[in-house]
Amino acid sequence: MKKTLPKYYPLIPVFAAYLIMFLVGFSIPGMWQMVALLAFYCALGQSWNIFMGMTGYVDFGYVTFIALGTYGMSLGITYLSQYEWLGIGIIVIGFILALFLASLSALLEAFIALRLRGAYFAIACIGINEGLRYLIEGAKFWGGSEGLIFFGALVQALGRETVNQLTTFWADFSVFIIAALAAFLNMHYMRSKIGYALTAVREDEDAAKVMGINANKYKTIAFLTSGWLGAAVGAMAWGLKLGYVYPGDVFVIHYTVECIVVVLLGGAGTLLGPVIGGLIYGLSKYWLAVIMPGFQLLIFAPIIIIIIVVAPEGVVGLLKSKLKGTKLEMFIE
Amino acid sequence: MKKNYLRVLIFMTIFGLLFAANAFAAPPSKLVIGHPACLSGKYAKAGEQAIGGVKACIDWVNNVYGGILVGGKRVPLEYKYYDCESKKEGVTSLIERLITVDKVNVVFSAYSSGLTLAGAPVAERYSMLYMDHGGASDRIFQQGFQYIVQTIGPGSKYHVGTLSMIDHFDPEAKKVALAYEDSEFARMTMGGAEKHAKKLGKKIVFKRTYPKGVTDLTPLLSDMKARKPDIVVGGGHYEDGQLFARQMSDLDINVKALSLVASATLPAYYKALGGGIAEGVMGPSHWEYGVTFSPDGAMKVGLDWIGPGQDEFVSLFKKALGKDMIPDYHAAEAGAQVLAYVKAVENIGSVDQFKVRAALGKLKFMSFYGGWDVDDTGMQIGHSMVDMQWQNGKRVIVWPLEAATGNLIYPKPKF
Amino acid sequence: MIFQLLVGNLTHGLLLGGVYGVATMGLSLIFGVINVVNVGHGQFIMVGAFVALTMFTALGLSPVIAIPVALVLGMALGFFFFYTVMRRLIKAPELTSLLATFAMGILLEEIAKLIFGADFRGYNWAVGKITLPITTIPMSKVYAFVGSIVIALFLYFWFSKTRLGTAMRAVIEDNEGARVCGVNVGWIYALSFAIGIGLTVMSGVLLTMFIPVGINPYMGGRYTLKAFVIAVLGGLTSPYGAFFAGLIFGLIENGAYTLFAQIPGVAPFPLTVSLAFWMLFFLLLVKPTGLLGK
Amino acid sequence: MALLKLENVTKRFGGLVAVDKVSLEIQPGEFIGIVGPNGSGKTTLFNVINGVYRPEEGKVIFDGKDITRMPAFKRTPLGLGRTFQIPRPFGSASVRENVAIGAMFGTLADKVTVDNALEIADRYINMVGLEAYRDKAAGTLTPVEKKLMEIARALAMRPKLLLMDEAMAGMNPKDIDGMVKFIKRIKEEEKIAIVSMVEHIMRAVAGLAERVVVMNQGAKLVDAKTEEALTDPRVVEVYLGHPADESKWRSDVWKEVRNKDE
Repeated sequence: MKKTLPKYYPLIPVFAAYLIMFLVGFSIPGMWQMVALLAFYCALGQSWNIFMGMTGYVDFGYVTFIALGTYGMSLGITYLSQYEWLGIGIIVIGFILALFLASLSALLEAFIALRLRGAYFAIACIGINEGLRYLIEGAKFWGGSEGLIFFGALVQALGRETVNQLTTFWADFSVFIIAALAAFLNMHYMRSKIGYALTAVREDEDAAKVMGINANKYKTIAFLTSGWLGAAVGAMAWGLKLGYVYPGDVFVIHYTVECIVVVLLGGAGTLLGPVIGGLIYGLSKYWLAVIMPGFQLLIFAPIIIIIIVVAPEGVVGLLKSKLKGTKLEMFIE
Repeated sequence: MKKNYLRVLIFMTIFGLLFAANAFAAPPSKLVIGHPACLSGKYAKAGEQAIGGVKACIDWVNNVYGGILVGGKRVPLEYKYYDCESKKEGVTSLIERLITVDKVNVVFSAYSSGLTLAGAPVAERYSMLYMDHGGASDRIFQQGFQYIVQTIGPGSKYHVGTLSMIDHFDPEAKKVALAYEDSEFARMTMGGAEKHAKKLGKKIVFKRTYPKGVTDLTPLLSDMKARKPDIVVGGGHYEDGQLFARQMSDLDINVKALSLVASATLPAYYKALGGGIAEGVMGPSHWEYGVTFSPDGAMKVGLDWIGPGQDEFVSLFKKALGKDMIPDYHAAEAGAQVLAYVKAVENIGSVDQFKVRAALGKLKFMSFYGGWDVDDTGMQIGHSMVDMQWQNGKRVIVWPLEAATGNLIYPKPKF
Repeated sequence: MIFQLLVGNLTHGLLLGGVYGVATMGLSLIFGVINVVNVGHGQFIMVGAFVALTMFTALGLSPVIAIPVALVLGMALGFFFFYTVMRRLIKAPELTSLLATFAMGILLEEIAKLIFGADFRGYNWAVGKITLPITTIPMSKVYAFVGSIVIALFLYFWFSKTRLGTAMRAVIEDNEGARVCGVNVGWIYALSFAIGIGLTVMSGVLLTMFIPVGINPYMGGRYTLKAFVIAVLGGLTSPYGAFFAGLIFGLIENGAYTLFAQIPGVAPFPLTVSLAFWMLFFLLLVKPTGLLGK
Repeated sequence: MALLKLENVTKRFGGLVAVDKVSLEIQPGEFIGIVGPNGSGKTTLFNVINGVYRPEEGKVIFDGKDITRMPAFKRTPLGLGRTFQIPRPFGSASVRENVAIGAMFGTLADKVTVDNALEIADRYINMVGLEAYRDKAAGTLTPVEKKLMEIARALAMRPKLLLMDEAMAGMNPKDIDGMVKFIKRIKEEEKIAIVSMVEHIMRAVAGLAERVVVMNQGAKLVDAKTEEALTDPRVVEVYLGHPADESKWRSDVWKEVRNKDE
């Protein structure tokens, strides 16, 4: 009775969800920014989850990557917009810069992760995040606490029409792409040696080493991937889309908590989890803001606590156990 | 080429539907103000005030004024607001909803320069009039936004009047200390204050910023004490302003004048610090309860007048929030912004975004909030600030002299 | 002049450090015993601040009386949260406990906002000042410091001389071992969580004695981050370590500002904050047992 | 040429000398039993061989290569497999995935794809007779099943030398017999060298090992053919007390096993 699950089937519902979101936003007027918000949460959840789901590390300072991504894009545009011949190239360079900054920080975090575990790791990452924020403000580089405001520069370099479309369509669209890419990479990793290696490391690192697994290498791969994706989201959803950056507005731990909420709502360590979690979180946040402005947090906080206590495995976890043994099982991961 | 085609397609779908809705609609039966307000999160306090101010002025327009005259008939104003949680993601999605789903005629920005900037690209994209009553940074208006108009005065003006006033009463007070919060707004204020102080021939003996969310200013203030300033100007937000005066008192730093932006002008300030510390502290304000702008005053300077009188505004504000709360300048700015919109629409008899924006550009008027006038970029230049001082638990306006409700107590009483 | 400034600031730093120490002991105790980082730590401090404020403004009682009241209220809150939430999360991955404590913090904030509104409040407990040649110190700060020392000493004796205290220390040192030796670990968990929260709420009162203004529902977050740094300095699992680390942190915070202020072209205040976090980071890497650890 | 060669290996923990100048040679395909009482340095020796610890002195040479300073994960692909005294399965992963992990990162690491590895895993799962538990999470197995799974995982690495740490601790006599047969079969089929470490169950060693190394207090006491070693008076003295009284030390073993299981 050989039963090999077709490898990438679990991606189907994920991509389907993104496609539906995209189509809804694209065709129904007034929905675009809302689905962009949903995509933002899904993408963050998905990217964070690669990190957490595969290694078991809780990176409480994940927002550092998003912030550095934002800075990469902002620096690129601010300092290169004067070279007219670069055209749209400044965004490409900004994006590369975002990935570069994220790589530096990911390598630093990977370096800590190789030494610290659990709460110690979480706190160390918070330390990096806050340390970096106040260093930018204190040492006054990258615009210091004055931040960078570059919408004007962008308009000058690329023209008003292009910028309008970039900020309100393409920036959001790329978040969709990043979210889908994150899902694909997550799936790909899970199904490749990286996934097996990290499962082993997560369960018993010393035994894994004896099994021939270079734990540090695989952890670093997961960190880098997760960091890059976070930076990409930051570059697009915060940098390009909003046209400004203040250190105090981007190095905010609260966003990491949102990642965690998204992932936990959907199901930690699963592929579909962040999508479901992102949809639930984003939609309820949006509608609560519309229906009962001012009371979101009061409603949210007890709900989060109840979910943690009652269903720590999240929606997808519940779904998985419900569908166990049915034909649909192979689509849920 | 293919890319262009896609772009056109996107435009067609989104704008086509919108445009169709606007073009074939009958003259509007109501005008809607949309607002991604800050009801929770870090700007909740200012957000509540703004909502009260907007509601109060809409109440006045609908029930006292009789509606806006547009297309030959008077139509009511409506107010649609959501909670952005003081966060940038909330702002963008809610503004789009306001524009496309609720079909609002104008969007008011969220509080703070950052959130105002966050919403600007979406408003621009939909060619939607975007009125800023909470983002005081001058830099917002250097980005080439076409649909943004400011009601709040630019940050750089806040302490200019204060310094002029002290110079007027005591030209010998030369040593100025600047200590501001490290926020966009406060830095603007600091820049303006520094420039003006130099112009007045003052000597800057101390100039420092402190981060948002600071819990202890002792080291900074000790340093400041050592420079023996005559005048201290600074502040930034609410709690740091309280902390500032409290710890100056703890360290026995007695100066001739102390003026703090934002926090010092609020009733909560005196309540929190008590008379021993708050007495004599000053604060610049866009508007204070007690400022006497009146239709007569407006006529004297040749400006149109619109809107409720001061006491009327305060009672409408209390009614709107259902609380016995005195409005502060956040409420007044937001309220005055409603009046500016009404005035501009009536001046041209149209609700077309572009035309209204142009009309706002030309508009000059006066309300309970004071003068209103913007430059080409949309930046507010017509509004001047007042300076208030705590005297026996009351806020007394001490500058400009023509608006003053009492005399300046100078030098400030010792802590 | 710089020397004088430095000494003056260090004096203030030392006094504040004592309060910081007590404000962190609860965090360390909870982490030590049930291995949960209380991300909602600062919000419990906020509760304490409101206790002091309400007692002073509504009942006219001095904050000194608010200290035991806050302890009792805090312990009640601790027991409540332990038996409703934390009990189920002790063996769970830290992901869930981090989020649960965070959610508790938000809940407290929003409830405080419902009750007290979002205004920034304060009270004025005027008990005089002492003027030294180097600086001026209000007596309320001195009382807060003395209060901190008393609490720290009390805890020290409680941990070393009483049965329950010893049991709690045993659980911190070696959970399994304590269980084998007949310690009722479940009860120790509950009690430590409650005492941890009680201490934290109580420290909120001490903090308002030090800084009696700016009290509002959202004031807690900034203290959480400070407490993290201090707890790490103290070795994260040790309440005494946390107390001494608090003293050290207070000194560093105030001293570093004065030194950074001598460098032209930088903003000393954010650099001081930054320094604290980099210190945390390197200490975790180099010596996770804390400055005073083995 | 010897497959594994230890030259004067010494490992200290503070003042304690856990392994004291041990030299040892193992030929390809050989089966060696290492016996010694608790604390005699056997597990430390294993940990030195596969890289969990670095020795303070001496050299570890595997397959002609000096691996003394090589990290553990690099040794495995050279052909060093290992099972643990207390099984260490990757609990949340299925039995099949556990064994596949062995195949993926063992000697075939560079050649094997994930799919190949899963196939290899199936083969060894069948060999140890765990087919029925293939998709079960490894953490839910019984201790004996875990042991079997570990052996399958170690075999899937296709090692040249397999280090078995107390493969039979915690088993009842029937299981031990089964295991002995099974290990014999492995040795013949896979043609690998096996070093099996045991504390008590001499009979099992006696039936399997060609050579026995007896350790005491970190040092090598005896290294000889099984027959000779077991009757060596030094061994009797330090280790067994009375060589004939097998039933007594068997019952001691059981006491220990029960304590562990509880």
